[in-house]
Amino acid sequence: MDRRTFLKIVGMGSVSMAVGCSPDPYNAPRPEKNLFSLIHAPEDMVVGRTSWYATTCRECPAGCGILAGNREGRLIKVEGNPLHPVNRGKLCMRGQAALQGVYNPDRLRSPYLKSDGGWRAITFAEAEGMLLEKTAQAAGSGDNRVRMVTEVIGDTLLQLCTETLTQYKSAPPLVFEPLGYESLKSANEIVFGVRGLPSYRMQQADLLIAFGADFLDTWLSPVEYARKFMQMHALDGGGKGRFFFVSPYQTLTGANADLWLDCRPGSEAVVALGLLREILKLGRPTGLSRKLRYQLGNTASAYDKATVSKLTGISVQDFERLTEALRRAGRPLVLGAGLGNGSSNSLQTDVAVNLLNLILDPDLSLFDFEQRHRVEVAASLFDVKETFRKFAEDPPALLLLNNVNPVYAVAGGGEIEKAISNPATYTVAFNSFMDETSVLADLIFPVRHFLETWDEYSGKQVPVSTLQPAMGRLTDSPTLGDLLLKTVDGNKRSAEGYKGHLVGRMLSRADINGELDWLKAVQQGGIHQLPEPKRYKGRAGGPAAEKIEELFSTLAEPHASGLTLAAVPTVRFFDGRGANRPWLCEIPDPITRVAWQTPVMMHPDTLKQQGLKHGESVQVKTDRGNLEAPVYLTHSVRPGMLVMGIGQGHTAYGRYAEGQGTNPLRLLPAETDPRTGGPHFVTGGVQVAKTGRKAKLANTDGSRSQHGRKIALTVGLDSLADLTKKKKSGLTMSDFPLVLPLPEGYDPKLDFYTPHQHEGYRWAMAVDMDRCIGCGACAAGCYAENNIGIVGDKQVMQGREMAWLSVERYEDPDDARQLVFLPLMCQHCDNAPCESVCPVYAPHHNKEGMNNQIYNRCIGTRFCSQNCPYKVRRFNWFSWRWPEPLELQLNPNVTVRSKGVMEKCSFCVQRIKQAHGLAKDEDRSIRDGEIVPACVQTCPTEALAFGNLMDPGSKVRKLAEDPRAYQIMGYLNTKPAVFYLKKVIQKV
Amino acid sequence: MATKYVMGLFKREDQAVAAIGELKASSWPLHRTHSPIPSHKISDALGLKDSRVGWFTLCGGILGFITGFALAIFTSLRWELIVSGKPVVAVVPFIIVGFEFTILFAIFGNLIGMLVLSRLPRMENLEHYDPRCSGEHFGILSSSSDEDREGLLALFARNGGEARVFE
Amino acid sequence: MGQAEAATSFGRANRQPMRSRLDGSYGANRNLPMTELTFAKIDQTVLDTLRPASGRYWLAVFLLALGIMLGAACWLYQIFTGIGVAGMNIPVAWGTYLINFVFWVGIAHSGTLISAILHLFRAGWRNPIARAAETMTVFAVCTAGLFPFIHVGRVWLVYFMLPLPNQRTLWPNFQSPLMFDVVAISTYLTVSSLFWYTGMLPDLARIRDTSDGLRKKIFTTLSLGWTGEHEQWRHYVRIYLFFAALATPLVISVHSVVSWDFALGIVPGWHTTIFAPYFVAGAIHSGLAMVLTLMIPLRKIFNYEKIITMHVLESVAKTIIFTGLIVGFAYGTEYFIAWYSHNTVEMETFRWRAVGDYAYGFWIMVICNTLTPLLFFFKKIRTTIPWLFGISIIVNIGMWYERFVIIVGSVGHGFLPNAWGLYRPTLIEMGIMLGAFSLFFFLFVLFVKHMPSVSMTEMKETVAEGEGHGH
Amino acid sequence: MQPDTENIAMDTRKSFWLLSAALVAIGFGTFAYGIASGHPERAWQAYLINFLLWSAIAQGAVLFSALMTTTRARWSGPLSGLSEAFAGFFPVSFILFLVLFFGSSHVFPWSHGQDLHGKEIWLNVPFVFTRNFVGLLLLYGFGFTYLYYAMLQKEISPDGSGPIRSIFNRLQQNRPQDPEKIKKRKGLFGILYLLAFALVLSLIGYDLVMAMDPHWISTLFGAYTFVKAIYIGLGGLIILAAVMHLNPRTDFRLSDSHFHDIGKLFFAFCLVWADFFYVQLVVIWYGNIPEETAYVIERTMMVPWRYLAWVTFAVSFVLPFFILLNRKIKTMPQFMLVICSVVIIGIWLEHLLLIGPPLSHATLQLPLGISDALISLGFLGLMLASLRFAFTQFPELAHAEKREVR
Repeated sequence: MDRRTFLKIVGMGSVSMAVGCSPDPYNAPRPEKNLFSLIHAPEDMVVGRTSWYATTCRECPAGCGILAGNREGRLIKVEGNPLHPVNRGKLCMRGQAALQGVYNPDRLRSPYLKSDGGWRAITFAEAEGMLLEKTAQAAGSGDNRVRMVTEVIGDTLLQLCTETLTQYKSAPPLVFEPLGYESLKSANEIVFGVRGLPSYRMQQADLLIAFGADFLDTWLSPVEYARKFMQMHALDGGGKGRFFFVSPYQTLTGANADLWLDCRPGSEAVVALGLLREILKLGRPTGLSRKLRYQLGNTASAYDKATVSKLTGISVQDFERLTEALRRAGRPLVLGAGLGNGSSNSLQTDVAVNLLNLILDPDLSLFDFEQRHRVEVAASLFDVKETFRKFAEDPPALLLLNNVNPVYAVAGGGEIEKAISNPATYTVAFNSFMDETSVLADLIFPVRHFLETWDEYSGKQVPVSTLQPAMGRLTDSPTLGDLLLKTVDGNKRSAEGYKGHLVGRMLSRADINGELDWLKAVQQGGIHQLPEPKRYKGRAGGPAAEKIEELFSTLAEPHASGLTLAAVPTVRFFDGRGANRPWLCEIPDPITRVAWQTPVMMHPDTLKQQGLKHGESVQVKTDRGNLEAPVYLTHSVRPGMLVMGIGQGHTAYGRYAEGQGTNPLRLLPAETDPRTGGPHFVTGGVQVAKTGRKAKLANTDGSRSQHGRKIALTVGLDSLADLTKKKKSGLTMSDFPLVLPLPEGYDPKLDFYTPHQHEGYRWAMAVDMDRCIGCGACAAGCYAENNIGIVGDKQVMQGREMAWLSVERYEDPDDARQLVFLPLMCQHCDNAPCESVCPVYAPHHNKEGMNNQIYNRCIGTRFCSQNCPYKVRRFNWFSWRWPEPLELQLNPNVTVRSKGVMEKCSFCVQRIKQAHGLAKDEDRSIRDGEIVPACVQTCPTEALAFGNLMDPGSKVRKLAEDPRAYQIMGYLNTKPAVFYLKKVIQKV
Repeated sequence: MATKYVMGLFKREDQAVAAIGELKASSWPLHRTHSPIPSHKISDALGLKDSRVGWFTLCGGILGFITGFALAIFTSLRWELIVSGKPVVAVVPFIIVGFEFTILFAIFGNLIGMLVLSRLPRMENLEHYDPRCSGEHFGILSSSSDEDREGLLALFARNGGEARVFE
Repeated sequence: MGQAEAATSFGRANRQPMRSRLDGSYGANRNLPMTELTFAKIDQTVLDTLRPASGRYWLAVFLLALGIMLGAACWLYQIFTGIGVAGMNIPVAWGTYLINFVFWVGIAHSGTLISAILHLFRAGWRNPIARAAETMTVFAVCTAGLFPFIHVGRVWLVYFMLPLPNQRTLWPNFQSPLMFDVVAISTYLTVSSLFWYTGMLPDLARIRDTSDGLRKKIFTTLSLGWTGEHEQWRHYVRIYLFFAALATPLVISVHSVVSWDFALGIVPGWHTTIFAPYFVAGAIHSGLAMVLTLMIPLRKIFNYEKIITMHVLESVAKTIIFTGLIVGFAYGTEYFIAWYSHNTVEMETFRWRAVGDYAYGFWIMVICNTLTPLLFFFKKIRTTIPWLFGISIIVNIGMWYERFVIIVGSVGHGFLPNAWGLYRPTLIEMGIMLGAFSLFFFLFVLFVKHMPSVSMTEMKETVAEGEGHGH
Repeated sequence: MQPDTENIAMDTRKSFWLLSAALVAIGFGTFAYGIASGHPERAWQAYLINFLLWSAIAQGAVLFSALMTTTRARWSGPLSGLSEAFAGFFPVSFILFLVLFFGSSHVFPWSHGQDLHGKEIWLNVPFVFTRNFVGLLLLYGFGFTYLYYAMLQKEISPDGSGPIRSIFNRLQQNRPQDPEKIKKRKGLFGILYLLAFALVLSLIGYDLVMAMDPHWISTLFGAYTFVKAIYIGLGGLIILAAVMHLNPRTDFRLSDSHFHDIGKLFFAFCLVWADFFYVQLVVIWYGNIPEETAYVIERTMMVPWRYLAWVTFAVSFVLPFFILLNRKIKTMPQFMLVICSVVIIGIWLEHLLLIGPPLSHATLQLPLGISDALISLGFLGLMLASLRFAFTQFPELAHAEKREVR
């Protein structure tokens, strides 16, 4: 949607919603039983039309801008805010799943008070009374009696917290984030003198080297970096940027690299030093002091090719390819360690990486020190643990926890548990869920979900990005802001409430001046003009040489032998907060295609050496503990490496999280890194033991090999030209030409059937597999838009997942380590085999070429699915359930299917119909790009395009005519309307 | 002067045939013959012509063929839905429908033909009928007035059959 | 007498082609021990079977009824919970329900084959078993007909498949193989039932004439006043001939149609032109086996040894060899062409069939259907009751697995490897399957005790023919 | 017999030989001319078609006898004898096959080094010839052995002249005494012939017809080929029977019912042939997969072949079907004579339809002319001669089969 239409839609939202949802839950009338009643509905609510409210995503600290769609008072869909500089209208699957935070059936409706072991529901009034009383008491009992631990929150709210605590003569709140980037921050401090997290102008780079930084999964701001990465890496004028990934395991990010160097765990620093050595040899001018230069030379000189290769297990050739690329690169950018491999050497890695960047480009033009990632405010894990340990010595009277779950997320957080459950401390958890931490608290005080509140949160320092209630409230819960205001100096400010406070502060900070500004800001989801980028003025001569020397002298030996376990945050669950969102559980992991479970990924060699089989259940042991998990064979990890995803294995946190998968953090050492204070996500000395049990994997894939079939195709960058040269003509799978699902696609020599006309439009989709990073956001968007049922792990094992669109993962025939992601949905064939076999016309061809599925007509013979070569049809084996209040999210424009009915991707026909209506009103034909299916809308890398194939100017038509375009199994003459563009493999 | 029905019952086909011959020559009427099995010898003796039931079958078949195709074509033309890009009126597959209907209606014609021509069901048949005729006896039904009954009985006896007089 | 007799008989026959010369003429029946059989003996043997039944009989009936109950219960549970209680999934969305459907339709075929095709081909040995075979057909079709209902996801809407006028003028899609099924199977059920009933008329009359009381009343109605009058026979023999002549192409078409449920799809392993004849042969194969399975006990219990002679069973056995070979030929051809085509998908499908997850099914199929019947080449074996019975059971099993291999073994391994999947039947499916078998045997057991399970008339004709050739 | 009839018989025999010799001369003259002239491929095309057609007739006709024996059907009567006479063509057909080798470059379009996608293993001239050679050898071997025992069973006199007959008589010296044994052997080789028939004709169908377009496949094609063979085999048999029945000079007479029965069987196979045709068509039509459709579309929907297709269908199915529905017709030899001839011509055209396109692709003109007719006459001559030869060797064949004792 272009900026203008967007503003039109959003324009009517915001303000009146502000009226609609009074900030004060008590003075305002109780929330309606129905989210809206026709008696007093917000005046901007037009029944049957979605009003979009701009706000900001809080599913992770990145802070993407979102538009929340509201239908009849119900929030039914969130999409990216096109104006927002961070995500430019795109969202990841976690952002899509924010809805299931609001509507989560396990969300607490009222405060719970722990009384003799059990929980007692109390009213908010009571709870608030108790809170005030407790704070008063605590404050009375001396200094620092009231302590607060909060997640990363917006500046305004953080200030307010501090203010409040100061008032109680207590230290400011401790900001806790499980993924705190301690090592990166320390490295930045050491090298750039900035203890912060600058953002990167990745899109301007021509070479990208990441030492594990998984910026497509979770690292800092995945949606933003996915976009920027694709800007530099997508095929553009016959060339594309190069990307090397140095890590013992792939992750989604590594899977998108041109070359993945699987170094030994902990040896990333060695590679980086090796590179340093090579670069220094070039003798380019660097901004470094002679001393440092000399000293670096010394340190690095030890790491010649051979040594690097010996220490890291990377072949000399691969290392040379890396150095060669770096030497030739014009605007290289090197990224440090990822979250997952925060190993004992991660600081050295990050420092070496920073030095590399500094040497390669002394004025760091690809760094942005203005736009720093907000997550930098988080305290280091060491501080967190330290704080809690101190609590053991003198327990505070009152401990406030704002939406944090350290008990789950901190490896070996025994002291935390102790502190929280310490009777001497009265713990209040501001949390909407009974998670591992809040169950230990004395009072659970649900605060409002971010989609229901006024606030301000900026993923980066500037610009401001605002939050507004996108719907009426489901519960009576107040916002944290309002609560705090109540406790701060009486009711002076609480009268106008947190919203007032917020506006006031923004005015005082001159973010806005005047009501109009404010409205504009709220309407657009913030103030998005970026300030002029400043040049980096580092301290002359770079960091202090001694520090560097000392640092590298203590480089730990990489884990050479034995098994090493890495626990990595995943694109689905992040640090674990995603685990209670059914969509995130149901959508399988991009690499393993396993849903609902936490398999332990191992290399075939490891399996052989350990005598294990894929899919059997093993015990993974470390000195910290052990757990049982299914083995998953993959080439995406290096031999000797065990990789598990963080996020599952909750003992509390609701029906979808509890008992699903396992939590590898339990196996990690409790100690934090002495230098950075960061956690260790990698640990050596791991044993695996057979259990003899066969674990049934809940995987959605059959075979990951293509068995010599032409399905997920790749083309070498160098052989791109040949594609245009040789036109295919033949009858077999290998040489069948591409045929358009249009009359001209019919060849009287091959088709028994005469071509049929379409009425003005022939909808089609193009999938650029070179742009697809496999993040699965499209799938999540599809689940949200089309009311797709959640079947649970048992049914997934049975092969009954319902995903209309699933990003299939294939291994490249030439190299099993090279994965190819293939978003697969209904191909809307012109000769769809599914149609004619149905005895009741349930699937048939409509006038615009789409393959309709008429649910009311379907009697469930399932012949269509049998005959579908792409197996993209899904059957309702049961009537799937949406536990209260999840059903409120259901899209009223899409039928909810009941048992015994076949369903499949409809190209979001409801959106097409809407566009038809609009075009009819304005008496015009539908414009190209006007219809945006949910998957296309949210794709961070714009791999998907949708449009009218009959319009020669349309994007999709142009893509269909791209020499890379092909149709899956085209030789069956189904004439699919989904075109795939071959992934471009470049040898680096 | 009471005429009574007389049935001659024979254990052997050829006896019956002979008796029929005599009876035809004689003045006594030959009402009908019953037999447990179809016997061409007897039909020869009776000089029956070919059954015309085949025409019913044929008509049924033709009607069925038309019906089958008509149904398929009519129904597909109601909405003209395109499936798998196939023509809306797809002759090749419709042949199957046409065929099945042909058989079905032909059979109906066949059955109706028989019922009509041999006037079934009809319970009056069971008057002047001897149950043994469905067993092992060939029955020949004739009738006679009281005085010349002896002759008729004799005729049956002569051909090795027993006679039954229906009172 | 030889030539002359024959000549005249031909001459006669042509003026009046009657059943009598259509079956068993030219002494095709000479292996039957005519000499021992008389009309009276035949009647007596058959009518004896209608005597009041023993307690053991009713116990059997009761047990079978229980089986049906179980099946019905499972089905109800499935209807209310969802088809998911069965083991099917994507990609294998068709499971035991359709396997059983095809299996029972197959069984249904030999009935008509025996009474119609062999009737045309004048194989005299068909007469003693024709009735039982036709009965088997009718009941098998009924059983088969149930499975589509059990199979569909929304059985309560199954009437959508009937061409019922409605105000939205929504009609079924006559291009769909499943609609071919609807038409073909219903036609087949109608025709075979009528064929069966018409064939029974004279026998019903016989029972009417030999019974009294209620039974007489019932059979009087059933026999429509049949008296064996020549006006009746005259038309009867004609229509019976037409029945046979029409039923034969029907049988072939019906199982061809069933085969097209698969062959018209493009699924590798389904989309092959040989399917129609291959399925017809397979159907007859399984049907004949089932005939043996049924006849052997029947013969024992009802002392039909004189009527259903060893020669009859032997002839069935020989035919089984023949059909077995055809089926084997089809298996071979499929593999050869799959290889010859050098189409990677086809090749993989058939490779997987033989060595993949369902290899056991494949080998059961090959061994039971093609290799085991070859034992019938030995006279010793095909004339020993236990062997006959055993092998007939084995073939039944083999044919069930053939359908398993075709249905599950093909879609499980389709075009896109990412969608490959496996399927295992659940207890519910087993229960329903048990119910179906119970239903079939329930009906059959009821029939044989209350209706003539051997056609007295046709037997008499056979005897008469034997005498006609006077020896 | 009177002497004058004897003479008449003499002359007729002579004239008959002359006739067939003439036919053969014409036929192969034309063929030779065709080879020599500009278009050898046309000559070879006609040759291949006729080889397939006439061999099929012979094989199919003999099958009738074997079938009757195996099914123990007693109604065949004297027909079995006639059908066995067709074995006389076996050696001829075998030689004709060997000759085919010289035209391999013309009759195998795939042998011109086009990409066969790995099918070269199966489709290469030496292998194709060897396996079909062996196949025919087996088929005819079984055929003759079967006939040998059939003859023995007929208990014909050990005298009689003629090369083959004398061989037979010599063999007859050490015949097994027990008639049961003979019957058994006859039965066994009957079955073997049936099996060989199914397999070998499928093989020929795949190799000499289907492989003409090496990229096209149809699993049923083999079965289709041998069903076709039975169809025209019966046709040939009926023609022979009719001719001899109508020919006053033979003492061979057949009852109406025999004509009726064989007529019905012919009718049945007419249906089966049509069924097998439709069965392939519907599957390919419904699938609409180019690998399969291209072949069918070229022949049924493209100029010029589509006309030929319709003619073929009309002549070899529609016509006989509607005519043979009538019972009376079947009992009239003269009618059956015509119908069967028409059908055989129809199948000749059908062969052309299958083989023609790849041999003369991108033509708008049907590759059909007088030369084809003449060449076919040559084969007809061969067939007549071989039949005649068979009867001179074994006059018993022309008599109603002797009924075995019960």
